[in-house]
Amino acid sequence: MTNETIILLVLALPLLGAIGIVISGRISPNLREAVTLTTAGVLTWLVWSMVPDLMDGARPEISLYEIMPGINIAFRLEPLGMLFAALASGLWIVNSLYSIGYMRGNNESNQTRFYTFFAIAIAATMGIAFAGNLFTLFLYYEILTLSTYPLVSHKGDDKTVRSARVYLGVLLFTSIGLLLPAIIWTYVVAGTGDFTQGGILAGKLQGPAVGLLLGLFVFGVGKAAVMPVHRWLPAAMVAPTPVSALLHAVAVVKAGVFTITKVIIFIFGVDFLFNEPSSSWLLYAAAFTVIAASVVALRQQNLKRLLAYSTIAQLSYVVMATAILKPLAEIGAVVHIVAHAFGKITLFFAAGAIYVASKKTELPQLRGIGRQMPWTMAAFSIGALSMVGVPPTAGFVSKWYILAGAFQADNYVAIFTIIVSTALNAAYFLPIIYMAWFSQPENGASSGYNEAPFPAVLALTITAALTIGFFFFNGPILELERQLIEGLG
Amino acid sequence: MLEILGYYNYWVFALVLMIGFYAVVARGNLIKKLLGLSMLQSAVFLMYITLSKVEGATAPILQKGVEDQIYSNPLPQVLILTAIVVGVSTTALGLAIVVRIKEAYGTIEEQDILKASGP
Amino acid sequence: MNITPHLPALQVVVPILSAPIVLLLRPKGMAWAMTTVTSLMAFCIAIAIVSGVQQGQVFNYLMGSWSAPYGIELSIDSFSAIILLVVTGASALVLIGARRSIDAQIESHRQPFFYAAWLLVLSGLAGIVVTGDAFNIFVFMEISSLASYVLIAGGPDRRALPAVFKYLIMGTIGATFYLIGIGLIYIMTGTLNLADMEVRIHEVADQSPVLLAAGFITIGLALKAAVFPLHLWLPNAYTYAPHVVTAFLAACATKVALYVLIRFDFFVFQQNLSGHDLQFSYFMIPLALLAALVASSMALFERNLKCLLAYSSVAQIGYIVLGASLVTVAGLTASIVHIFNHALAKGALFLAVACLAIRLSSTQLTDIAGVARRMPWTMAAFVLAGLSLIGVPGTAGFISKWYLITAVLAKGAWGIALVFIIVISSLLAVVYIWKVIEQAYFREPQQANGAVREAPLELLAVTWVAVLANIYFGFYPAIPVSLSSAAAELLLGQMPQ
Amino acid sequence: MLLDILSWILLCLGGGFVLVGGIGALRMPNFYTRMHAASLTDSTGSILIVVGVMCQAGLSLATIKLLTILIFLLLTGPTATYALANAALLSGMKPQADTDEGRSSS
Amino acid sequence: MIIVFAVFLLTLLVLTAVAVVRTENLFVAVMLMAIFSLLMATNFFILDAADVALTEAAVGAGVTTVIFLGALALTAEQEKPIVSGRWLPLAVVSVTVLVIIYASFDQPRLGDPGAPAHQHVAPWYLEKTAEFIDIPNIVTAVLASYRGYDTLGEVFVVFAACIGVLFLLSVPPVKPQKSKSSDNSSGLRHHLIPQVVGRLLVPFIFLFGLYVQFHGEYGPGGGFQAGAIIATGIILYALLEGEAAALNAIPKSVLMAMVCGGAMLYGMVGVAGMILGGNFLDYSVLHSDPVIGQQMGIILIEAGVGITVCGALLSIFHAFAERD
Repeated sequence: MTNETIILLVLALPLLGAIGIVISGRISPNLREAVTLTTAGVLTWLVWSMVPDLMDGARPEISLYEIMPGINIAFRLEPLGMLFAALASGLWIVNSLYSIGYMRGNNESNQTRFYTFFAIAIAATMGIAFAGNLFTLFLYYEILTLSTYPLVSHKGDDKTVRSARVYLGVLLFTSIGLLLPAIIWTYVVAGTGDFTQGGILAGKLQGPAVGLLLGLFVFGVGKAAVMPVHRWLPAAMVAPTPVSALLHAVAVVKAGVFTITKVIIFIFGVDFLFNEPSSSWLLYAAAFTVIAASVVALRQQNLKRLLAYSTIAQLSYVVMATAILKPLAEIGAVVHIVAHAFGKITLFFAAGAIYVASKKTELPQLRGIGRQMPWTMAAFSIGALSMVGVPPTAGFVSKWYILAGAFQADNYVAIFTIIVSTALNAAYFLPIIYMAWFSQPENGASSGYNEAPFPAVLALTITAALTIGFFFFNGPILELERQLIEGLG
Repeated sequence: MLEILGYYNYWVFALVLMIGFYAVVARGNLIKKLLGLSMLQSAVFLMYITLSKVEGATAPILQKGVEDQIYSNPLPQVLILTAIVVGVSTTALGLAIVVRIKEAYGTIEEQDILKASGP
Repeated sequence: MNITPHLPALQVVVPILSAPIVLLLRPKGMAWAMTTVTSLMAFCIAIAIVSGVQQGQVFNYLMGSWSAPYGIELSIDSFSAIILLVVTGASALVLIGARRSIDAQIESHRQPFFYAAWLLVLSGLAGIVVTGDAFNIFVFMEISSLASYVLIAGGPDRRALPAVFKYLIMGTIGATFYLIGIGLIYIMTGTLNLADMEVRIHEVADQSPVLLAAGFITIGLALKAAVFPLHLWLPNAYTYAPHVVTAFLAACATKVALYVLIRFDFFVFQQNLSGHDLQFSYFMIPLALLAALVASSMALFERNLKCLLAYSSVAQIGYIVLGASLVTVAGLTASIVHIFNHALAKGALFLAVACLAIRLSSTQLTDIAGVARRMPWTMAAFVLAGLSLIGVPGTAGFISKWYLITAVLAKGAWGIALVFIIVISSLLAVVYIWKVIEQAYFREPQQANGAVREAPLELLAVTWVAVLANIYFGFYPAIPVSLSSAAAELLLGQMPQ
Repeated sequence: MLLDILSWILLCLGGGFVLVGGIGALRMPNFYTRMHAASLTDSTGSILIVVGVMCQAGLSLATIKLLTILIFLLLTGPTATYALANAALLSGMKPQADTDEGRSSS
Repeated sequence: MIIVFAVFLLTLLVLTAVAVVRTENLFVAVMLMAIFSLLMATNFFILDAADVALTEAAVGAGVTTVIFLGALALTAEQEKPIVSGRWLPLAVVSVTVLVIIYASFDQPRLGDPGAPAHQHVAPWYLEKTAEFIDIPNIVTAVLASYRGYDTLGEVFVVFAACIGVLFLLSVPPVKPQKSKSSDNSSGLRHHLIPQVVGRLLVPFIFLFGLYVQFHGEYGPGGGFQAGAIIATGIILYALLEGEAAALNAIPKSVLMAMVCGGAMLYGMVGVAGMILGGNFLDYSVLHSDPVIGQQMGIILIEAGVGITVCGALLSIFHAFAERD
């Protein structure tokens, strides 16, 4: 089985899974769950099977057909895409496991629709990961937006519809409004949109146009939630928790940041941007988002909204890291994608578990919850620590590399932002942990609930273990990154 | 003096065209609009026939006997034969619609119809 | 006698001669059957012609075997081939599903007249596209206009009558202005044949009559094609017409007028008037942008679904005019591709509305509240067609948007401003399509249409064929793109650029 | 030569009659008197003009054609006037006798 | 000298046009429109367009006025005085007039033989008709043979109008049928004189119509004019004898057959040309000797046109007449 056929299989599998889910959904819920899990498992196995070939430098590439002269649907596998695909497929298993527990616990309506669109979203994510040129990336980017819309508007009551409208509005406006012109401008200027090592715009574009094009790209990719276009993320909190987990940790947000990193590395080219004065504004924009989002997160009372704003901050972290334009910082950025995924998904699972078990969503209600739900709160604490960047967790590794990159570029703005944001993270995560474990529940009576349903808790512990495990054996991940970076020189 | 006469036909064409156009645009009554429309078209017929006239020529019907007879241009006349019947057909259809509007709305004044059919 | 040389003539003769036959068919379903068979035959002829054109075969058919400038000559190139495909395809597709919808709206004893008028519209439009003679275009334009007034006035709604009266007045004024334009050109060049006119207009010395002719023809055809300021007849005419008639006319009626406008302007006027291309673009670009913005915003506040889509048609026509007025090969290709793709997208949307309108009492937005649960397939078709209208990748609309933005960007500095306006108006399209989708999926259904069943099978099947065509041409746009770029080269080929 | 003079006289007379008829139609107070004046043009005026033209044309096919036109005019002219008057009477326009005589008799 | 006469008529034309726009009473406006068409016909005759003059008189003045009066009988008689917005259209109109007049200075003067219009296509027709088709009236030759496809389109425009009117007026009138006074339906029953004169005239009108139909090749005439004249004859008969009498003279089904038959005849002549090896509407293949073939073709299609136009105009008249 050559790598090319695997890529096609990986793209087709989730869609087949989606159809399978629709059919089995009619027969019985258990069969549907089984189909979901098996598809996720097979997908992950296929994706992971390509890692060894990639390690020793294989770059499988396949072009399906040509839509317009010079524009074709093509897929090309390189380390960054590989990492993102592996992350997404792996977390899909955990997320399906979790959502079975959550959906059953909360007995949500029309679950088949939920799983089908979930599978389609994963298919779109795979497409984005393996996209060989800007056109294919944009195609799957749009499919991802459209397939997640029914997930966000799952409940269907008036409030969800309004916030789903904000969700879709911002994403569609930015993609059609800014990203499409940017892509077409690249095609017009560079003649091609293929991702090539070292960038295609070097020498073809100079002066302020570079900054403008970069701006179109960064703000065009609404999913990366850089400040002015971040409105959709808190609005998407109305969705059920597994969907928020998908949005924040597994697919949507990661796709946004992944696109920006890929554009910066493979379209602009790191060194081209580095000595281009008009692109330095990106670093300041990202830094501003990090600090502003963290400040807003401080004042949040609702747990899920707090996590949403912390995601916005962490995303701009990654964007800022790539904007430092130094190899070490690039590694830090990519590692942070992985670390943040593990940390944030754990936090969301925990939030979901609390909601399922005790219907609690506001922070003051979490007082003394540690005793009733020890496992959930333990995972929550590990996730929180990873966000802050405390040593035993994954967060520390990525922060370490980003700081090293910042020092290498002696970019004081970046260093200052990292320090301030770490302090802010601590400021809004640690009190929650303290409240959960060490303070008494205010009226002492609400001890009627106990642990969340078993599959949810199982998923929780797996992700928490991953967060810690990543700290110790991050060898293969780093090896992938080194290959990516050595291309940059 | 003859110079002006040469263009007099085109001026009359312009005037009648615009009188017809004014009737269609400014008048509210639907039948008056149709009258204006047929005047508009008649003006165009006048223009075509004016350009078909040749100085000192007769109608394009070949006289057997006379040798050096020059004839005026037959082509615009053919076009106008067709255009007249187009004009009549449009007027007939327009009148049928006006009759139906009268039965549906009870009036053939544009302002009343607009008021009746609401916003 | 092998019929391939006679194809251009057959394309018009077959539908036009079957109109009187249809009129005499009294038994109930016969008129519809005959009309559908005829338009399917016309569609096959069109396909034969298109494949002929693609193999480089040139169709020059001399009517009555009189040589070109003296008799009438039918000439088909790739530009007319693609429009022919749109016209005959739209008619055949809509007719197949139209029987039940027409039975619901028109009494059976009046149906032979209705179907005869339908065939006349089809043959009129095919006649315009096929002919190479200026006055012949006027005659067939009159046939198609008169017959489309009859079709539109067929609806049971009483408001159709004043709407069709306004359409008749503006249509006739447009045709008469076009006639004045041809007259002025005939005075200066002495010929009516388009190809001959293009050659002879070179050495016409004094410019003002030719300029006046250009003015009259452009205004006349703009009236017919509902270009922005002259579009007042379109919204009401399409809203109150019978549902399947709107689907058919929206897909091709205005497109043929645009075809004549583009052919006349690039074939005839670009040669003679030196600065004309600048005049043309300076005059048409603001109109097109205004059309896109104002019409889309008017569509936002529209309560009636068909009226909403009618205004969006005016906006899309603005795009087509914008593409053409860039006066570059890329721009022209973009506008011709958009003619094709918009016909697909808008045809599918109006067919979906026809499916809704059969079951629900009216096409007001309040009526389609919560209808998605009971008519899932219709609404799914509506969503996909809406996405194609917006221009989401993977649909036909995206291809034309891609070409349009590339053409505009290639225009240089102020191209970027144009891009933003295009983008803004396509975002407006997102809003008004989503307004409908939200109404259908999330609102509670009114008690009146509680027990609504799914649309009749054949109309639904036809809608889905249109939607799938949208998606197919979204992924394999080879046919329309190759035809339109060949047409653009042809039209702009002689430009001394 | 004689024919020319004759036709000129006839044409001028005919023209005069038509002129008088026209002025009469304008000046007359009400419908019936005005119609009386107009019918003048219709009958005598047309006869004189057509005969004048026939003299002009001399013996040829055109004269016969002119003759048929004259017969046609003579047939339709008075009938049209009669039909007009009849319709007016039917639709209720009372012929008004002389003003003062009307006063004395009522 | 003729120019002075033309100028007088043209000024009269403009005055009538202004009068039509200004009058409030619609009957007066329609009558003025009839005068306008008659003046237009005379103008055409002065400008050497005999065929067009005949058509304008027969179709423009005759049939249009009848249809307008038919429609007026069903709708209002008095126009409501105009209330708003008079100056803007007036301004637009006057600007356009000035533009057209300005452009007319570059156009060739009336009747100057050097104009390009007379150089290119027209001389060919004048020379070649004698050789190819050998009929004196070139307008009919161009109308029927050289540009036969246009006239086919033309026939189908009339066909479309006839369908349209019948389709629109086949809906039963909404308001209750007013009790019709009997005399109207039975025509001007007790008007003896018009009936006698009418009965005398109608056959001659038919004769003249047929003359115009078959004389088309030699003098001004042809299908359209003949159809219109015959139709006016029957309408006169209908007005005199009452619509019922006219209907049993030529019933509706015959009218429908005439409309469709005429159009099909025209089409079939064209298709016959195609089957016999020539192109569509090629008459020279209809007969061994092409010139006779052309003449045969022209007579056939003129007959087709005449039948269709007569049938269409009559059915339109009946549709309006039976409405009230």
